[in-house]
Amino acid sequence: MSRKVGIVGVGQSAFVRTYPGSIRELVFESFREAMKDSGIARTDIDATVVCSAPEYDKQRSPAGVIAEYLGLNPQPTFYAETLCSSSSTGLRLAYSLVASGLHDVVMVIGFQIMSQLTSVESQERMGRGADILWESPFGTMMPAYYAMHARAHMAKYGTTPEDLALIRVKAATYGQLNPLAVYRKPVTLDQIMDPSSFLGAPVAVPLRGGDCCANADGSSCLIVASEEKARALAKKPVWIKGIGAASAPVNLAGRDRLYGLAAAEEAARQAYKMAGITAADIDVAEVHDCFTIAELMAYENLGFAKPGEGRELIRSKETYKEGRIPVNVDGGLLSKGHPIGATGGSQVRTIVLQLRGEAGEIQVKDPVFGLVHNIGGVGLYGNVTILGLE
Amino acid sequence: MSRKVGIVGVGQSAFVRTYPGSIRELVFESFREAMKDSGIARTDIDATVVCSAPEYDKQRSPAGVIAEYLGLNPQPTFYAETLCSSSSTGLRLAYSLVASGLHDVVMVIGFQIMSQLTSVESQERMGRGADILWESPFGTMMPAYYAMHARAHMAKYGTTPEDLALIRVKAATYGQLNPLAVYRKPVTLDQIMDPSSFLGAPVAVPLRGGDCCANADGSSCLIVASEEKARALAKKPVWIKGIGAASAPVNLAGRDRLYGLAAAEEAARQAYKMAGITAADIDVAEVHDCFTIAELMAYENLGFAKPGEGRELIRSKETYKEGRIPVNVDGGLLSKGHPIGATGGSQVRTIVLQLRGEAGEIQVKDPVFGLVHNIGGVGLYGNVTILGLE
Amino acid sequence: MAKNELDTRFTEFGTVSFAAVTRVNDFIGHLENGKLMGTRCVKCGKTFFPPRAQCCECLSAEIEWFEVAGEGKLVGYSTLQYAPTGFTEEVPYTIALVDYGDYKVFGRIDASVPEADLAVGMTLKAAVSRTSNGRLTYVFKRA
Amino acid sequence: MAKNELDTRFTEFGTVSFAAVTRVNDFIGHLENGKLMGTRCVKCGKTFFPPRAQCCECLSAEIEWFEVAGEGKLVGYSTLQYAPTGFTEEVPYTIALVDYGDYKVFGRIDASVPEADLAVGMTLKAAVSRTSNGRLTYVFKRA
Ligand SMILES: [Zn+2]
Ligand SMILES: [Zn+2]
Repeated sequence: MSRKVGIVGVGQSAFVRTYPGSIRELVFESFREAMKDSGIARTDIDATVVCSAPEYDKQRSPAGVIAEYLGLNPQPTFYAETLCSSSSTGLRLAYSLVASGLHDVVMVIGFQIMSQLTSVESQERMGRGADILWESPFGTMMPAYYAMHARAHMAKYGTTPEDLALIRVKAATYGQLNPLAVYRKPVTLDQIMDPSSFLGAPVAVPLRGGDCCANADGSSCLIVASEEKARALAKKPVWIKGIGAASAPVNLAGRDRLYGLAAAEEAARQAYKMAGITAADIDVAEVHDCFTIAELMAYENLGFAKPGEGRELIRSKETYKEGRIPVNVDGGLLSKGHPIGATGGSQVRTIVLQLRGEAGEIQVKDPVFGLVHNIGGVGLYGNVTILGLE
Repeated sequence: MSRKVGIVGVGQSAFVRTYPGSIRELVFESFREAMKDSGIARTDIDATVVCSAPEYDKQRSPAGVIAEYLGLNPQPTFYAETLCSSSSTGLRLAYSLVASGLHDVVMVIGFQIMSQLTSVESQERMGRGADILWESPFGTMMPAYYAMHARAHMAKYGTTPEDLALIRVKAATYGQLNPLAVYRKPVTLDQIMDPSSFLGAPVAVPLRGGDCCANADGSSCLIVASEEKARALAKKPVWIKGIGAASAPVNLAGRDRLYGLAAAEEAARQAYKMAGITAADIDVAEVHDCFTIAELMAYENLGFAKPGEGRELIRSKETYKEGRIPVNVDGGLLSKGHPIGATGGSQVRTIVLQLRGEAGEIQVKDPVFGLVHNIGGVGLYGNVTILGLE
Repeated sequence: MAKNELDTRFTEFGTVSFAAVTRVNDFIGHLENGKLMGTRCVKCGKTFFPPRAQCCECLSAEIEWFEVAGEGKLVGYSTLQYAPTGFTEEVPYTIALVDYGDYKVFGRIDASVPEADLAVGMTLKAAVSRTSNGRLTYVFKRA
Repeated sequence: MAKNELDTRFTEFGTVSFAAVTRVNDFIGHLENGKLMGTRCVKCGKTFFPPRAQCCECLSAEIEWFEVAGEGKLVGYSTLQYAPTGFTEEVPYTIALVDYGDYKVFGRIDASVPEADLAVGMTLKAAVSRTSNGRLTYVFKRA
């Protein structure tokens, strides 16, 4: 029906606690890598999508200052946002801008600098990320929302805190290998199960420190192109085979269940349908593990495990690199850190490198299809993207 | 090449100084009108694009709460922003989402509530809309930037303050007829030329009160659809014939001229090319008259007048309803007010009503092509959309 | 309506207020009268909690209030050991979702219910209450 | 780098500061030494004002500083009768764009130049200065 769209360049900055520069300078780091990766000229870029979670730094309308800094005028640029899945939304828009014929090459920039706000300013903004009328006045936080999901999952399926801890142990196994990750230390099950340790201390019961990813500063950059351009530009283009998106009510009062994310499930359904494949065809995946429970729910929402059997997958190590369906073998958000707007782009970059066979120490064997699962808010915005070779 | 895309429903709230409700409730007002206008069912809407200028109200990530309120889950929703042209950007994205085949029906919501911030909060945010590193520290404001353009235009072409005042007089002529406008009083040339009057008092020399539009609260809603759906749904679909977008450096230091907006000119070039027509084919236009000088520059950037001859167009009243090229005969931003994110959608609504022959008192005779010119920032984001019958 | 005539009762809701104005400000009046209320569309009968001023189902803006009464079932909950700015003095507290059948209600568990007594599926009832800083809210108590 | 080690000199720039950290913080050091400076890419020679730490032309991050010297031409200007929060005590003041050929500079006209003396096309020169509240800035003066 519409034009085939490929990814021809990927880049990511180091994810760090505190980037010593402005957003435009941080974005440049991943821009440079993506430009060098693609080998294209700046003037080949027809449009730029700039993605972040809003209000974590002080520059309003960042698309303008970033396009200027990267020398991307007079090409159009705009800002797109779905909280933590902003750059997956950006990729979907880039896909549509190319598939529609409006553009041939579109760049997707994701970024976040949270370190320049004071902790109080940052918390105040997080409060206003929920529904400011009906949720924020209760003193809600992301860990607590996900903890409610963990509680519901445990009640329905018998999932245990140990199961969740095993996901963090896996993340740390690979995070140690990722030079761009913010957290590169090993983590043991004992550490997370010990309430007196930093990793075991309760944050929002039943989630502990080790169940939560850390804030970070970082940027990511993707370059997508029409089939014709992709074949001309890229040694080994990676194709967007399926790209699904869905939403759920912000307020949990509008949800029909807490033991899974309906928006993720719906986005996956769309992506599989568009790609013409099933979960069994996925060779490597990046899922949105902002909290350990989020990865566990992803296993089930994406069809890697049947409902309630996600814990079997991690217990049997089937989501390790050598397993049936390797998940987050770059360390995931739990190890890389979560520079909100940059996260989706970083996930896509990992899958692109895997499909090209350029993933180094974490390379899985001959993958053909890879999947990215990127969630905004608490299952508010669900995005699933399937990439493939041919 | 790609699928034809039509507009099948339009809605706008009244533009008011202070809306006595939340953003979701304000958005509902235009949503209801667009739904009734289109006659479609809520479940026909495949995706929603939510547009505003950032940080003028306290709800972060508004797409989520608005989609929930309108009952638009589980369909995808996201936020798009280019300051004052956000809803034109939203329309362009809706076009691409439909033309690419990802969706059949997409809704574009634009809104702004500025009245719930204190004046100090609002000014602080306006300051941060410019480049916070290299412009904001000098104490810049929108009227002053546009005044710099007015000064440059006057120096290059001999344009006078009277010429600018004539544009406000025209706006007020039609604003009186618009029940949704915030400013509905007549304005005379004498008032603007009298420095002791409110309308004549200098704001940023050479611009006076009468040269500036007012803030407002308001919302707009557009429903776009694929050709198949549009023909099935709409009595008289209006088609998106051309849709151009461009950017310019934020900092004026990066611009090659101040007597016109390069991004508007480039966006117009793209839109005319895509539509296969020229400026002479346009029968009615809505241009971004946030300041009188902006409308004058638009005449020239859009090709309605040769460079430097914009003032002839207004002096000869050729942009009045009976003239050669009627511009802003709904009162424009100068009379309607400028609820930033809602403005582009309101402009598109006016042109759609004109093309359908439903514009009432301001109906121009048998228009075939209409144009919308919507600018974000000070010529930072340029958007030109051409609509037509068949 | 001039700015100073705005009905800003909503600022009285919750430990910290983030929003001043909605078209369902009467929610606050009902809380003051000891009632937790949602809205129902007069035209199509759809119920809304949190309350809404307009109905997305049938596009009507004519709503009536109903009381959140009877018992609901606990769907999920979590006790916070850290809290956002403005809430830190209340830690620990427990947020929860309770299912009333036709609608669900998100809020806090009353401090009178120990965390150890909570279990998914148990019955609870909502009651109007005051926050630790004396402002209007509602909580879930033992049914 | 820990948060408290951040180079936040940029907060010293302008009447009101909106941003603390950039990779061209040395701009402030140069202002302190009385010099208004931009950057030039060592690899490809492109000049940047405002200064940049990285070159979008050739992707290099190796830059050197150059002084904004000589005369420029006034491209456009406006005198503000109203001002944003934090600047109201300085009203009226005039913002302007000045063209140096290879680059342009945006800033303020020095208060010593009356508005009536200004005209598009006239020559001006930039000079380091202090704001009315004693902070670092630069202004355009008669050439
Ligand atoms: Zn109803
Ligand atoms: Zn260079």
